Formats: sequence, C-alpha cells, structure tokens
Amino acid sequence: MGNFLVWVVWVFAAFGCLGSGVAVVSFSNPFYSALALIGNLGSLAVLYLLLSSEFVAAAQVLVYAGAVMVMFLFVIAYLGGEADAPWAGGPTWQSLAAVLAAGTLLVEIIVVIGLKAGGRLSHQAHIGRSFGSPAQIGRLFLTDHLLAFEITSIVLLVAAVGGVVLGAHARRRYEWGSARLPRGQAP
Amino acid sequence: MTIAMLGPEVSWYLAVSAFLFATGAFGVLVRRSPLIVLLSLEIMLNAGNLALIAFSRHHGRGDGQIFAISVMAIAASEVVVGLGLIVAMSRKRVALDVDKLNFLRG
Amino acid sequence: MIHRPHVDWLALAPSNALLTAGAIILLASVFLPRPARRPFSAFLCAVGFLVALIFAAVLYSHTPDAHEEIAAAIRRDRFGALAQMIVAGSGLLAIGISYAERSSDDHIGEYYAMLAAAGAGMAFFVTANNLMTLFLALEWFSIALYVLCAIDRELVGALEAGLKYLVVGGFGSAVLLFGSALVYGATGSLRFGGIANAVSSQGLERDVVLLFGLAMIISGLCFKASAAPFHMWTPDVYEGAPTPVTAFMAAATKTVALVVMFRLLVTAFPQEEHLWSVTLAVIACISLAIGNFAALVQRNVKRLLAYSSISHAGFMLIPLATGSELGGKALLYYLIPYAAMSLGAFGVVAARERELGVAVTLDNLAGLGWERPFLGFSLAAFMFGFVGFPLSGGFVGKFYAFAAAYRHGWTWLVIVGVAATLVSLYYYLAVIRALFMRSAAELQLAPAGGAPPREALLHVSVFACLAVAIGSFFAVQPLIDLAGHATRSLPL
Amino acid sequence: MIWGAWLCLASPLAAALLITLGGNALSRRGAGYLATFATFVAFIGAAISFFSLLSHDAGDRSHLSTGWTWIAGGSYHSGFSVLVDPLSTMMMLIVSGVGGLIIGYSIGYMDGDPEERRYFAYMALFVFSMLLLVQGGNLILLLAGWGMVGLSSYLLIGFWQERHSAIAAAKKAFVMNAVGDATMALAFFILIQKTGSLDFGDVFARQGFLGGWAINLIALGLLGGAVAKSAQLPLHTWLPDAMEGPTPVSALIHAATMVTAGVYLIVRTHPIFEQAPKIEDLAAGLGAATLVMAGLIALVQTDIKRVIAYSTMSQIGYMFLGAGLGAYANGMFHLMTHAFFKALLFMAAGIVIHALAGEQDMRNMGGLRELMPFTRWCFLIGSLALVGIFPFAGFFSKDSILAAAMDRGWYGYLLWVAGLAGTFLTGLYTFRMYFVVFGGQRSAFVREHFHHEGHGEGPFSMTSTVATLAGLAAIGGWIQWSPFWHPVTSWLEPVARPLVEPANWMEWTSSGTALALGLGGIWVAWLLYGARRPRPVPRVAPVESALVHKLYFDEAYDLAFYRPAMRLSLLLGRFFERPLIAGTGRELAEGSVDVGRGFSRLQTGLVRTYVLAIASSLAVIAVVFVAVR
Amino acid sequence: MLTTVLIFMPVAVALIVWLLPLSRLAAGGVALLASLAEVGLWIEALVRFDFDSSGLQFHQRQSWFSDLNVSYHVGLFPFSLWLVGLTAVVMAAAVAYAVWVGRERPRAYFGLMLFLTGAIAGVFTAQDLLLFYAFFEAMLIPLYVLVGVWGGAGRLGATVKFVIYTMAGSLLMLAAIIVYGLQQGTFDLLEIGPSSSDWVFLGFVVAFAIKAPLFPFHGWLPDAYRESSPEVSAVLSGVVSKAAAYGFIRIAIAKFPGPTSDLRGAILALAAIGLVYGSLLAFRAPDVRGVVAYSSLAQMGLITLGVFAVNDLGLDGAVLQMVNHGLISAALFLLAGMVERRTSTGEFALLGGMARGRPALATVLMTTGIIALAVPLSSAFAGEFLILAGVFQQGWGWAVVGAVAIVLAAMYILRMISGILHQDVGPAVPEAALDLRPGELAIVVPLVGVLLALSAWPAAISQRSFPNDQPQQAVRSQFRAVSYVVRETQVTLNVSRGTP
Repeated sequence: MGNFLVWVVWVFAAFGCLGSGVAVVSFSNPFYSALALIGNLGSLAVLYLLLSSEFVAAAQVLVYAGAVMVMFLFVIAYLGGEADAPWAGGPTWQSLAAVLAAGTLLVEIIVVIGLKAGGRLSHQAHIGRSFGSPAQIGRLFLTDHLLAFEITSIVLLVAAVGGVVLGAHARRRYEWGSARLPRGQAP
Repeated sequence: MTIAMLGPEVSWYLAVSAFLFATGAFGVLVRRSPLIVLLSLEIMLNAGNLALIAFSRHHGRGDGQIFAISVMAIAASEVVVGLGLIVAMSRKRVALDVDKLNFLRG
Repeated sequence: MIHRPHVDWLALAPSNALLTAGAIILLASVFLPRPARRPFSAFLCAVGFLVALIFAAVLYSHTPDAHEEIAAAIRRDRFGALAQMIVAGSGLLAIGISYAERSSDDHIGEYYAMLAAAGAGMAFFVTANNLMTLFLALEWFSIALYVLCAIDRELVGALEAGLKYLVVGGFGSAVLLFGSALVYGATGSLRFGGIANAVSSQGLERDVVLLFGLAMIISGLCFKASAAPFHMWTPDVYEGAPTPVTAFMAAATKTVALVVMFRLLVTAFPQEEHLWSVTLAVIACISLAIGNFAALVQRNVKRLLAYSSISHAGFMLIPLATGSELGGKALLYYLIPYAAMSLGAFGVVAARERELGVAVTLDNLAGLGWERPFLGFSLAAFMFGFVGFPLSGGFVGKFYAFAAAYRHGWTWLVIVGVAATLVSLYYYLAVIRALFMRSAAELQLAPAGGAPPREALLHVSVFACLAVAIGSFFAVQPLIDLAGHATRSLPL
Repeated sequence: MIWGAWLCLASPLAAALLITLGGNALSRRGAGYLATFATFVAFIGAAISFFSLLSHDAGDRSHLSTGWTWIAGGSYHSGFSVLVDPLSTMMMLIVSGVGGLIIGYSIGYMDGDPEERRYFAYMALFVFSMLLLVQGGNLILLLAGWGMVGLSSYLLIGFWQERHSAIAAAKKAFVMNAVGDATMALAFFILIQKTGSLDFGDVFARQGFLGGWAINLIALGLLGGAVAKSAQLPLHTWLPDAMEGPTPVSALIHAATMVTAGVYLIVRTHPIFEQAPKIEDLAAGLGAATLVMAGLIALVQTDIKRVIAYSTMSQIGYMFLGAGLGAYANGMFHLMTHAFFKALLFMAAGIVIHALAGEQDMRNMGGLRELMPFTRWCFLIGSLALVGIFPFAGFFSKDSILAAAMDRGWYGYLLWVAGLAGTFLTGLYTFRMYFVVFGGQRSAFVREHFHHEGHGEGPFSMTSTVATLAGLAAIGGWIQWSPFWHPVTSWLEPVARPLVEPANWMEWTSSGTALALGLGGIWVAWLLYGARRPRPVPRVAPVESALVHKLYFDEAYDLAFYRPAMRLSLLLGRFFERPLIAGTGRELAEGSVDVGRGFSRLQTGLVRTYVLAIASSLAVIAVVFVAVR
Repeated sequence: MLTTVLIFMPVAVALIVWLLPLSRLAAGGVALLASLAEVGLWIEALVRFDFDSSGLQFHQRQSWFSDLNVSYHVGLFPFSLWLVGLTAVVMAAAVAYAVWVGRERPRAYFGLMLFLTGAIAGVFTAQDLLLFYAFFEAMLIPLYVLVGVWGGAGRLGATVKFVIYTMAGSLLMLAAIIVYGLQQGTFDLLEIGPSSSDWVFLGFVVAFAIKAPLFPFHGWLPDAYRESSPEVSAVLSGVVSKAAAYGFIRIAIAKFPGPTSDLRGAILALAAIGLVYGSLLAFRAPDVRGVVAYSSLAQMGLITLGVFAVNDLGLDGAVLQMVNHGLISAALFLLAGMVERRTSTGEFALLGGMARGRPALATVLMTTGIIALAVPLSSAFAGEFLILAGVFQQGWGWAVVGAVAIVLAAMYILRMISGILHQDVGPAVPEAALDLRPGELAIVVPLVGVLLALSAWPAAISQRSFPNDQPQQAVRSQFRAVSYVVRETQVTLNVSRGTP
C-alpha cells in the first residue's frame, strides 16, 4: 500500500518535474520561465523526500525556491522581462543540431540506465532511520565533508563579491578608453 | 533497524534526472535570452542533484546528499554572478540576446 | 559524537595564504584612500602568491610520501605541490603584468582579491582527492575567473566574454556534475582511490554508468583545459578578457585542468586506461589540428595566442594520454616553460595594448621589436619557444611529450604532433615577422602620444618569464627531477 | 737533373703569379720580359734535364720525383711528382723552347694593348700548364695539366673579352675540352677501381689484370681526351673558332703545343692502347679521317688563320695516324717539326695581320710579296715544310709516318692512301693561301691599310722569332731521316718501343709518292691562284657549301646537344621547377590557410554553437565509451 | 674544453654585442674580432689535433638530463674539425663583409651572426643526437631573422619558406631521433648502436635532404639564396648546407648501415638527378645568385653521391668537396654582393663588360669561377674526382652522370663569368663603378687564397678527414672504434669493482 502511494506521489512529482522543466525552456517570457522553475524545484523537493532526503528537500525549497528564485524574479522584474520567441534566431542547423544533441544525450543516458536497471540499480541499500536527517547531514558536514562545507562558503563569498563587482554602478567613466575597440580597427 | 525503499526503484529517478538534464541542455542550446539560459543551467544542475540523491539513496550513503547541498550553493553562486553580468549588460545597453553577443568570433 | 577530522594546515597553507591575502585586500580597499589602493592591493596579492609559492615549495620538500588529508578530501603530495608552485608563480607574474592595467581602476581591490581567490581555488583544485572537492574547487576558481573576465565593464568585449565563459562554463560544470553523479552511482564512492577500489573489487571495468560518467568528467575537464572540441569558448574569452586575466587563465587554468585530469585519471580510473588514453589522444589530435589551423588566419594577437593555447592543450594532452610516469613527468615539465611563455607573451601584448590604446593585431605589432627591443626580443623568444625551438624549455617539453608518446607505442601521435608543430610554425613566425621585419612606418596608428608609461613591473615579469622559458632549457635535470618526484607520488 | 725539371715547372708559374700579383707595379713591357725570361729559364731547366738524361744509360732514363702527396682518398693516392724521361724531356724542350720564342714574339705583337700584363700572365700560366701536362708523374697530374692547358686556352682565346665571338669561341673550346677531360676521368675511375693507382708504373704494370672490356673502355676514354684536346674528329669544331685569340696564342697553343697533347697522351699511355688494338686502330682511323676532312675544308676557308688551323688539324691527324699505328717516335717527331713550321706560319701570318691592321680575310690581301719580302720568304719556308717538300722539316717527319702505315696490313694501306690524299690537299690549300696572300696584285684593302711601324716588317722581337723558327723549319727535320739515321726513335725507344718497323722500300715509296703528290698540289694551286692568268676554280656548289659550313658539324652538335639541353632546361624550369617545386609549398600553405579559415568560420561567436560542440562531442565520446568498453 | 669554447665563445660575444650599447663601429669591430678569434681557436685546435688518433678529440661530456640519457657531449672528429674550420673562415668573411657594407641595426645583426657561428660549430661537434638537433634548430633562428630583416624585397616570403621547409625536415628528424634514441636507450652518438629501421633512417635523410638541399626538396633554395643579403647567402650555401652532409656522414650512413644499403640506389638517384637538374637550371638562371644557388643544389647532389658511395674514395672526396664548395660558394656570393653593390642588380641582361678597367674584380672572380667549375688541378677538381671515383665503384652510371654534370658546370660557370665580366658593358654597369677596394679584397682574397692553397694540396684534407684515414672503417665502426672500447672497459672495471 505504502508502495502504491509512493508510486502515485512519484508519478505526480516526476511529471510535474518534467512538465515544469519543459515549460522553463519553452516559455517566451523569462518571468514565466522562472515561475515554472519554482514548480520544477518544488517537484524535485518531493522526489528528494521520496528518496529519504528530508534535509536536502528542505534546503531545496528554502534555498532554491526561496532565496535564489526570488533573486531571479527580482532581476527579471528589474530588467523588465523581454520576451523572445523560443525557437527563433540563429542558424537553422543550430536548432536542428540542438534537438539532435540533446535528444542523443537523453537517449544515451536512458539506454545506459536501462542497461543497468535490470542489474545493480534494482537493489537499493537498506538505510537507517537517520538517513537524510539534518543530524546526519550536519555530522557529515563536520566530519567527512568538513572541507566541502568550507569551500562552499568560500565560493558563496567569492560569488557575492563578484555579483557586487559586476552589478554595481560604475563609479567613474574611463578617460582614455573611448578609442578602445577590441578588434584593432582604427576609430 | 533499516528501511527498504518504497516506490519506484532508483532507475526511474535517474530517468527523470536524465530527462531534466536533456531539457536543460536543450534550453541552453536553443534559447537566446541569457536569463532563460541561466534557468536552463539551473535545471541541468538540478538534474545532477537528483541523480546524486538517487544514488545516495541507492548506496545508502550520505555523501551524495552532501554533494547535492554543496551544488545548491554553487548553483546559487553561479546565478549571482550570472545575474550580475546580465544586469551589467543591461546597464551597458547591451541587448539581452546571446545571439547578438557575437562581436568576438572567428 | 562528532570526531572532527585532523586538519593538516600545511596542506591547506597555499590556499589559505591566498585567501587571507584576498580577504585583507577586500577589507583594506574599503578603508584605504583611492591612490593607495592599487599599490597596496597588488603588493598584498603578490605577497599572498609569494607565500603560497613558498608554502607549496615547503609542501613539496616535506611530503616525500603522499597521503590523504582531511577525511580524504584532499591529497597531500608532491604532484599537487608542484602544480601549486606553477599556479602561484603564474599568479605572481600575472600581478606584474596587471599592475599598470588602468581599466580595472574601479574595482582594483576586488580585482586583486579575485585574482588571489582564483589562485587559491586552483591551489586547492590540484590537491582534490574526491569528486566533490574537485567540483567545488573547480567552481571556486571558475566563478572568480568569470568575474575577472568581466571586471572591466567598459570594454565591450569583456562582458560578452564573461557571459560566454559563464554560460559555457556552467554547461561544462553541469556535465561534470552529472558525470560525477554517475560515477558515484556506479561505484558508491566519491574518493578517487575509492572509485578505483570499487571498480576492481566489484568488477565494474565495463560498467556502462561508470563509463558514461567518465566520459562526462573528461568532457568537463577538457573544457577547462580548452582542448578541442571543447575549446570554442577559448578564443572569444581570451580575446575579450583583460589581457592580464587572459595571461593568468592561459597559464594557470590550463595547468590545473591538465594536472587534475592526470591525477583523476590515473588514480580513479586506472582500469579504464584503454578507453581514456585513446580518447585523449584523439582529443589531442583534434586540438592540434583546430588550434593550429585556425590560428593561421588570425590577425588579433590575443586570439592567435588563444588558438595557440588550444594547440598546446593538444601537445600536453599527448603525454597525459599515455598515463605513464614518463607522461606525467613530461606534462609537469612542459607546463613550466609553457606557463612562463604564455604569461610572458600575453604580458608583452598587454604592454603594447596599453601603449596603443587599441587591441593588438599583427599589423599594429609592426616595429615593436625595434622600438622596444626587450619586449620584442622576449615575444620573439616566446614564439620560438612555443614552436619548440631549442634554447627554450618548449623544445625539451615537446621532446619529452613525444618521447612519452613513443614509449607508449604511439608513433603516429608523434607524427601528428610533429606535423602540427610544422603548421604552427607559420603563425608563430608571423608574429616575429610583424615584430621585426616590418618597419613601424607600416603601422597605421601612431602610438598614443609620447612615450608610454614605464612599466617596470611588467618588464620584470616578462623578464622572469623569459628566464624561466630559457632557463628550463638548460636546467632540465633539476626540473625533470622535480617533475619526476611529483609524478612518482601518484599511484602509477 | 730533377731540380732542372722542377725549375722548368716552377719558373713559368712564378712568372704568372708575379705578374698577377704585381699589378700596376710591373710595367707592361716588364711583364712581357718577365714571362719570356721565365720561359727561357724553363727551357734551361729542360735542357739541364735533357743533358743529364743523356749522361745516363738508355735503361736508366726514367726518373720520378715526388714533392708531396697531392691527392688521396682511402688507399688511393697520387703524389705531386714530376717525371723526367726521354719523352717528357723532348716535350719540355719543345714546349719551353717554342714557347719562349713565341712569348718573345708577343712582346712586339701585343705592344700597346692595354691588357698586356694579363696576356703575359696567361701565357706564362699556359707554359706552366703544358709543362705540368708533359712532366706530370702520374695520370692525375697529366689530367691536371690537361685541364689547365684547356683553361689557359680558354683564357687566351677569350683574351679580347669584349668580342662576342671571342668569348663564344673560348667557351666552346673549354666545354669541348671538358668533354674530353670527362672521358679521361671516367677512364681513370676504371683504372682506380681495377688497379688502385694512377701512377704510370703501377698502371702499366697491372694492366694485365684488366679485363678486355675494361681496357677497351679505358683506352676509349683516354682517346676521348686526346681527340678533344687535339681537335680530331668528332670533337674538332672548337679549333677553327679558337683563332679568335691573338695570333701568338694560336701559334703556341693551337698549333705548336697544346693541340698536339693528344699525341703525347697516346704515346705516353701506349701500353694501354697496345692492349686495346681496336681503339688504336680507331685512333689511327680518326687521324686519317680528320686529316682528309680538314684538308678539304681548308680549301675553301678565307680567313688566313683558319686555313692554318685546319692545316693544324690535318697535321695532327698525321700524328694520330702515326701514334695509332704504333709509330710513336714518328708521331712525336712530326709533332716536333710541326711545332716549328706551324709556329712559323702563324707568326708570319701574324706579321701580315699586324701589318694589315688586324685584317685576317685573305680575300682582302694580295700582292704582299714586295711589301714584306722577309715575311714572304719565311712563310714560303713554312709552307714547303708543311707540304713536306725536301729538304724541309715536314718531309722527314710526315713521310716516315706514311711509311709506317704500310707496315700494317690492308688497314695500314687504307690509311696510307688517306695520308697521301692529305699530302696533295696540303700542297693545294697551303699554296692557295700563299699565292692569294703574297702573289697577285695588291688589293684595294692592302693599298689602303698596309703600314710599316717604323722598322722593317716588325719589331725585332717578332722578326727574330720568325727567323729562328724559319731556320728550325728548314733544317729541323734533318735530325732524323728514317732510312739513314734515327736518333729520335732511339731516344724514345725506352719509353715507347714502336710497333711497326717499316722497311726501307716502304720509306722510299712513301717519300716519293708523297713528294710527288705534294708538288702536284702546289702545281694545281699555282694553276688556279698563282699563275699570271689563273684558271677558273672548278666549283661544285653543294660540295663547296658543305665545306664552307665545315661539313655541318657545328650545326649538328647544336641540334643534337646544345638545343636539347637548353630546351630541357627551359622545360624543367617552366613545367617542373616553378609549378611543382616552388608551387607545392605555396599550394600547401594556401590549403592550410583555407582549412584554418574553415575552422575559423565554425567559431561563429554564438555561445550556443560552443555549447553545442561540447554537447555533441560528449555524446560521441560517451557512445564510443559505452560501445567499445 | 676547446670544443666548448669554439661553440660558446661566439655566443658569449653575441650576448655582449646585444646587451652593451655599442656604436656601429664597435659592434662590427667586436664581432669581427670574435669571428677572427674563432678562426684562431680553430687553428689552435688544428695544431693540437692528433690525426693519428682514431677517437673523438677535445671531447667534453656533461649530463643534461639523465633519465633519457641525454648529455651535452661535444668533440671533434677530423672531418668535424675541417667543417668547423670552414665555418670559422666563412663566418669571418661574412662578418667582415657585413662590417664593410655597414648593415643597419648593427648590434642585432652582428649578434645574430655570432650566435649563428656558435650554433653551426655546435652542429659539427655535437656527439649527442638531441644536442645535435638542438644546434641544428638553433641555426634556424638567426637565419630566419637575418634573411627576414636584412634581405631583399622578397625576403618575407623567402624566409618563411626557408624556415618551414627546413623545419618540416627537422621535425621528421626529431621524430626519428625520439624513436631511435628511445629504442636504443641512449642519445649519445658514441654509444648508440646501429639501427635497421628504414623509417627512422628516412626521417634523418629527409631532414638532411631538405637542409642540403637535395632534389626535389629544394623549393626554398632559389628564393632564400636570392633574397638574403649576400653574406647570409654565403653562409647558407657555404656552411649551413654542409650541416646536412655532415649529418649524412655522422648519423645516416654510420648508424644505419642496413637502410643505407637498402635505399642507396634511391638516394644516389636523387642526388644524381639533382646534380644534373641543378646544373641545367643554373644554366638558365637569369642572375648571378640564381646560378650560384642552383649550382649549390648540384654540388650538394655531388657531395651526397660521394657520401652514399660509402667507400674510402667517396667519403674522403665528399669531405674535401664540402670544404671546397663552402669556400667557393661563399666567395661567389660575396662577389655577387660586391657586383650588386656597384650595379644594383645581378641580372646578366643588365651586366657585362666589368672586366675592363677592373682587374682585381676580374682576377678574383675568374679565379673563383674556374675553381668552381672544377678545372683540373683545383681542389674542387680533386674533390669531385675522388667523389666520382668513389661512386663509380657503386655503379659506373653514377660517375657518368657526374661527368656529364661537370661539363654542364663548365657551361654555366663560364656563362656567369662572361655575363659579368665580358662582352659589352651592361646597361646597369656605370662607368664610375670602381674596382674591388682593398677592404673587399681583404675579405675575398683569403677565401680564394685558401682555395688555391688547397688546390696545391687537397690531400691535406682528403687524407686527414677520417680517423686513421680509413673512412669506410670509421663508418663501419660508427666512429667509435677506440673511444667506445675505452668506455666499455671502464664500465666493466667499475662493475667488477662494485661486485666483490
């Protein structure tokens, strides 16, 4: 019974996930795309839950769907989301090749997983109750993955500084740069 | 005191992850708006995360989850820098269209 | 009960030194008056790189035996230490080249902080011992580099370069991540050694998921090393980014990407050598072909050097692909003169750029050799070194690379490398031709008013590059010993 | 004795070097005196050698002195050595003696030429070269001298270097001689391979080991050299053109000494030729053919020097005939007498030319006998000696060669007939020349241009030489009169024992017939050119035209060798060198650039393309990995 | 040690010239002094050289990198000694000419010339394959710049073509060196054993064939020889081409006896074709330099014939002819330069009649020319004679071709001499064009003097060009007869001491 319920939830979450994913890339307005991504992240969180990763699921909702997407929406709002036709522009072969490449990758991964599904991937390990709990995650972060934790913080710091540097107003015009064209044509 | 896994086995999750990855890649490949390209990148990273967590469950080991959490932070960082760039571009009145960013080529 | 792992501070010292320097720079630039910022930040950054260099050297000498540190997240060995030395040296020289760059005036503190952060990330990256640290460190320095590329927002190309780098880099990271996930899924381990153990203990040599993951990881790392066909971002980013940043990227990024690729492949995937070695050999050939042929038609010198760096990725993939001790030695040795030569070459380009105020093309390089004999001579020497002429380490490097390929039984790869060198000769000579064999009268643009600023630091840096490039030809024995000990610290 | 030989060799070289290095420090006339003096010193050296050889027994008359190892390669080496033996001594005497006389004559002849010094340096160089040729102690030095005389000849033919014809003639002479040098060198290569040495002694001692084909090839190679140098068929065409040089040069090089070197070569290497009788016969046959042909061509030539040149070819034909038959001493004897009278003829002709302001065309001459009595008599002596009229020198030497031919079976008789025909022709063309130049009325040209330069018919240096040579031509032949006494033959006996021993009746028959035919030739010439009312010259147009064109040899060579070579060179340049050799590189470079342009075009600047490249490459690598495993 | 000094003294002076702010006069003077000192050093080596010894002399060995057994190992064999001498003399003449002419940017120029001197000396003395290669390549650097900066109007194309052609060969050689050295486990030329690989052999041969150049690898030759300044052309054809012939002797035939005899026919055929082909084209060349250039092609073919005869005569002759041709072509190019300075052209159509009133020019040019066409008694004749006598033993046909080519040589050299000196005064020859000045005579007369001295005594070289005067034996033992044995005994001694 529990199994069936899980299946039902999985099917909803999975299709929600795929549908919102497709929506992200096919909306012409970035604003809608961003909204669709939130849906996507949410369904992912559900999938994480089904995989017994409570902490990650929570973090996904809080950090991603919460913080990051808000930032996204903010920027989109700031820029005034210009809509573009999702398929237009660029050489035709580019789009065709894009479909081909993405499709090939998809087929390949599916085939690879399918090849393996009958074998190893069907025997999941049994896990302890604490698996995926904040306690376990916290312990791991402070023991085996101490360094990863630290690095993550550094990367965030770097990114924050970078974001400021890039996003901030230029304080001063450049004096002699007016003649600077990157390709060396004389002005 | 262990729990067996309920619901679909890991390969189904992986299939979803693969689909997401392909969708994200497709988005990067065809979209011209840098914002949507960034969103597509997020989808790809999330596909990776889903795979990590699925495998983490599969092996019953926690390090996949740790990885996934770190990736979230990384994804956030990339978004920050990416959005910073996009804002800077709009300040410089550069069209927000990656196809028009072809000054450098050849 | 939490058992905090033992932290080997010495192993982290090079990164930490740089991080500290970066942090101080950031803080100080807020408080310092504007005129003092540049000298102070540059000085502090230089101190950071210098200390990192010294720490790396100490690390090298104090690590006769490799061992894993901090819950096996990193590996302290001579291999990593030598790569750290190269990175730190490159950073130090890049500062000299950057110093007179006025375009980043707005964010001078951040510029040097980011440089230090990128250096720290690279120093960390080369010691990575599991897929997570690898990915995180890669993102660490990548993000710093994205920012550095776009830091001069006045430059039209810079933003474009930054965004291109970010998008393509993000894609590469995602690929790398997914590959890591697959490898993790197949083996249940993130640790390099654990992967290899799992493969041999569980008989995963022909596991499709593992192999698929490996393919994705190789793609991700080749992207960073700008090996073709993952190279396409390189020319645009190298051209668009501020020249000192390009210099640093060309030298350091390639170094760490190749070094880590070697480490990863030989420690985590020794059983799959039959696959990755041939694949990398083919990638090397493609890089050689594309890099060299495309460079033939370039007029912009930075772009030309970018293609040259692609072709050099090919050259250095040759020893890497062999996965042998000789190959590792060859790779590490080659990186030393290569890093010096690319830094120096971009340094000269930077000097010319500042003098003229426009992007440097072959045409407006005309007469530089005679007007500024030192810079001209140095650039010529670097070009000859890139070709692999004697009296520069490039010659010995190529020799070792080809020797490694031959030892591996790949005579065909030697031939390909030789043919590629021949093609490359044409455009390297074109630079020298522009430097010396045309008079300045042919130059359309007059230098932008009066004598250019005397850039003592840039000259010192270029001189140091020259000294390394030429010195490595004569001092082969010590350097090859250094590389040899470093390589032997890997489980070959 | 040996030091005499070294002195003989060194003094002309020293003179040449001194004149060259001295430059303006040496007066023009001084250069002439220096060269003459050096040549006479050489003559003294030769004389010393000669007399000291005389003091030795007949069996001990071969002395080799090696200065140093000149050339060496592996086990083969040859010294720079001089050989003093009867043959070389005889040649040394002729060369230095006649050479000295002619160089002395040149002092007057060349007086006033702005480049006199160069002339005398060349002349001294020539004497050195010729002496090296005859004195060289081994075959390679002989070849060295051989080449050097060719060089001197080139330099002297082209002495008036602003004249196109002179330069062309010089080049032609050199190249044809180079052909001969090359065949000789090839012969030497066989010798080195087979015997490991080029010393006369070793070679002649070991030639028995040589196979039949080898010895024939060697002899053929040597004959090639001899034929080229001595202007025999088929390499004879350069000699008439060589008359572009100053007349003393023609006298010394192209009459008295160098051109006769072929005879010397055959005599010197006779042991080889004796092993290859077919080649010997060939040599004799070529000599006979040349003597007839040259005589015929000489009949129609109008340039006085060319007539003498053809007569030289013809006379050398006699010498080849003799040497080829094995009558070495006779050949050498004729060589010596020929040196006297031919030099005399040239010198006398030179005086005429000098007096007529450089005119050489006989049709413009005539009636000079009263104007230049001295020259006329000397010329007459020379002509009679040439035709072989008793008691002048030619009679003794030429007739003995004809006699030798009779001792050689049916082939000998064939050659004998040819030689006799040549005698008739000699009489005819010689006296045609004599009558045309000295007889008849003074032509308009003579009246206009004839002039004496103050003293007699020329300066003392010229007249004295001509007088001396006239004396020698008159009495020089009496040294040997085969039926009665033969010192020359016995002198050369140790070096070259003759193969034929004509009986006395042969000598008499030959002498008589030859004398008669010679006189007949003179008579006919008198009828046609000398008589008060000359008969019309019978003309057969095609034959005459062929003769005027020298039997079309030049044209044939031009067509067979020069033009094909030029054409080949042109074609190679146009269709091979430029498109293929020079073009390949360019094509490759352009191709590479095109490839590069293609790659560069792939770099669209679109970030999506870049991502696409990564994605598709990834797909490929992954497929390969999974498929190959 | 002396060998090292021979190599690095010029390089050191080059650095001085580059770095010190010398005046034009001082730079030229220092360079001239250095190149004369190089000649002096060589004479010192010649005097101290023991021609009876069969081993390497003045040798010095220092490990460069030991894991692949590469070392700095230099030394002199008799033929190396002669070639180093040729280098010193020709370079001195070239530098002197440059001083006389007064090249622009003198410090760079003379530094490069000195650097080139050292590199060439290195090529002729290196006893390690990789070191040989390094010097071989190092020659290219100064040449590229010397041609490209100080050349004529078409210099850019010419210099790129030259370098790319040469590098194509050198890179093949690098591949061959790697294969060969790693197979044998050492790169030391004295220790490395023979190989039977045709491919490796071809790698070396093609490299040398391009450098020489041999037909059909001479695409770079006409342009490079025409567009360089005369003294650089002199060095190119006089000395640099000899590096190739040296390589044939020292490496190709010595280390690859099997492939040499397998492929001898083909190589001899190429050399013979080149000999005739070069002669024919020299005969059509419209200008002085063209004649000398194509004659160089022919001469290198001839030298190759001698080398690949692989017998005593051929090898001795080849070494002798290398020296001869080096001096001859250097002198001819310098003379061509002197003529061009007076008339500003080298085309025969515009030249002529220069002999009148210019006795020194006429004499020197004529003397050089007639030595060049190998008139018997000249040293060139001795060299060609030995070569052809040698190759005759491999097959009479080769010698016949050679003999034909000698006749052709007579034709084109005489054409050149006449074109400059004789007949009508050419339109480009001004009345005021002077005879050779004493300074110019001081440059070429020594070259001609050496040639004349060699003509008097060619055996001075041909008898002393190989250890023990046994070329074939030396080649067969791969030039390691004595020294190698000594080394082996030392090794065994050490071993025996090491294992009690």
